[in-house]
Amino acid sequence: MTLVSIIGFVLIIVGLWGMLTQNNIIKIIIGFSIIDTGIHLLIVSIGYIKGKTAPIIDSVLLKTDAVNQVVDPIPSALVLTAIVIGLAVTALMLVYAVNLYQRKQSLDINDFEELKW
Amino acid sequence: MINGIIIVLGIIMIASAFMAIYMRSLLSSIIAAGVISLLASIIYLLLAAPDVAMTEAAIGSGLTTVVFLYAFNKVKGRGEDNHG
Amino acid sequence: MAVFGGIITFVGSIFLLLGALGIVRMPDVYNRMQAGTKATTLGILLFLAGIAIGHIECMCIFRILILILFIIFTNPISSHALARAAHHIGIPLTDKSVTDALAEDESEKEEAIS
Amino acid sequence: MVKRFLILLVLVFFVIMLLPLVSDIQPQTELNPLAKKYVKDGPDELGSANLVTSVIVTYRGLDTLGEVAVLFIATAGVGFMLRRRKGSKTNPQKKRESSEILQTGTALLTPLIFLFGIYIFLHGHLTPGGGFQGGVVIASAILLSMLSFPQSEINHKILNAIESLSGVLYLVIGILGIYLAAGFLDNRILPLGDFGRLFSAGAIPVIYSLIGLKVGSELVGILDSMQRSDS
Repeated sequence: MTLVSIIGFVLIIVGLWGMLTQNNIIKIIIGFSIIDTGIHLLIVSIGYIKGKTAPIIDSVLLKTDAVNQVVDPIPSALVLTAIVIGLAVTALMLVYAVNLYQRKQSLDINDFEELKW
Repeated sequence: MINGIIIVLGIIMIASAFMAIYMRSLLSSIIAAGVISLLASIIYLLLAAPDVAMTEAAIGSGLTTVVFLYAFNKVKGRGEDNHG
Repeated sequence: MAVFGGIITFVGSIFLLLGALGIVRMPDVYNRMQAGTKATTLGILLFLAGIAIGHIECMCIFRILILILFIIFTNPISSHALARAAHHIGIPLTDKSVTDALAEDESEKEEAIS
Repeated sequence: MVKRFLILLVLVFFVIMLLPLVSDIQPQTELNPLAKKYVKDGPDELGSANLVTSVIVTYRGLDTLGEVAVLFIATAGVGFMLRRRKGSKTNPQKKRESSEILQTGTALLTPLIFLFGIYIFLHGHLTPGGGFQGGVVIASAILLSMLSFPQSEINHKILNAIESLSGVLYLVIGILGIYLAAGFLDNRILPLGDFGRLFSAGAIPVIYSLIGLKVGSELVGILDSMQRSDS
């Protein structure tokens, strides 16, 4: 258990708590984006190796000795694409929230009770 | 040294996560959610992932906040109080 | 050379500290914004110049010049836009202020139109 | 009260489920075998100095294709939900004119930020950055000019043309890889060149520029459809 993974874990829990307790739809989406950031921190912390540098081979870092000096590039690549997708999905959710607001003039999740049993 | 910086950043991030959930004003919680992303980009830089740090700084704290603000602008109080 | 650069960097960081102090200390939004912008612009410029002088062997002086140029462009413009928006939504000035030139200017413009 | 209790129960279950996964993350001292292979063979095989780029564009190129597809579908969803109703007027409320300082500054800064975005995605195989970051920087340049000139309109035909053309070219280069090189999205259809130069690493700069244009135009599309308010 590393330091950054603890931060990511706490952010996931806090975001989930916010999503479940809040009533405002935009607050729920904010909770979702907090969970997003927490998961990204968790994934990046898996690839980190203490005391090594970024996986970019320049004049300081030689090609032959790179294996002993760089961190894992795969989690960076995964998180890079996940962040861009996160923006698009957040925008889509916000557009749905705006549409719901235009139907009922309200953002409270308890006002949308068509499917409530 | 790096551990100390990460601890301080983590405490601020968790505090702003609680602020983002429990602030009365919706605008303040949007700004607090942007702060979380900005601090996360510093942590990525400390974890030797500069590509991810660039993306998070540009998207997480820039464009996501702008998209939230556009949506907030469309739903904000028309007559009644919707700031809660 | 390294000592000289270090001194300039230290002066820059003092300006940054004073700017942060001004944000806490000043009475209203506009004063705080002015402290935050003026002091931090000078502070960052001195900080970057100190780094360029202290590490003169790394050939990064041109990049730092470009950075300085960008900060000179963007920092005052963003602060101006923020202050104008704050004035537009009606955040009041502090009691001790004497004139409100932007409000006078806008009312003059409206009179000219009507 | 019952709701609070249920929420707490859900959270406790979630923590119990997630905690073993998180506590398994130990501070590592060595790369795992897959990453070791990528780091050892990547620079000689693909000629890219930034290993993250070689993982995104070539080794995991199919994932990136799927990601671009998800981005396209999300953009299409935003555009569909916010489409302009027939007969509704465009921009009924009058917006406040921005000040002269802001307009001059925007006119100075927008080309520079644009140039910076193009620099980022052209140098994606040498320095940190790449198509996604460059596209985001271009989108923020257009956002700046959208905010300071609120009356202006974006030409949707050019935007759609850039977006679909770069998507099609990306796929065509990917399929060319099957015939001329080892597999789908292989970058060795062009000569690898000298290591560390701008024109090196085969097709990686071309592919990343196409991804940058596509991501940039899609994000501009999202921002533009969120800005136009017809309600």
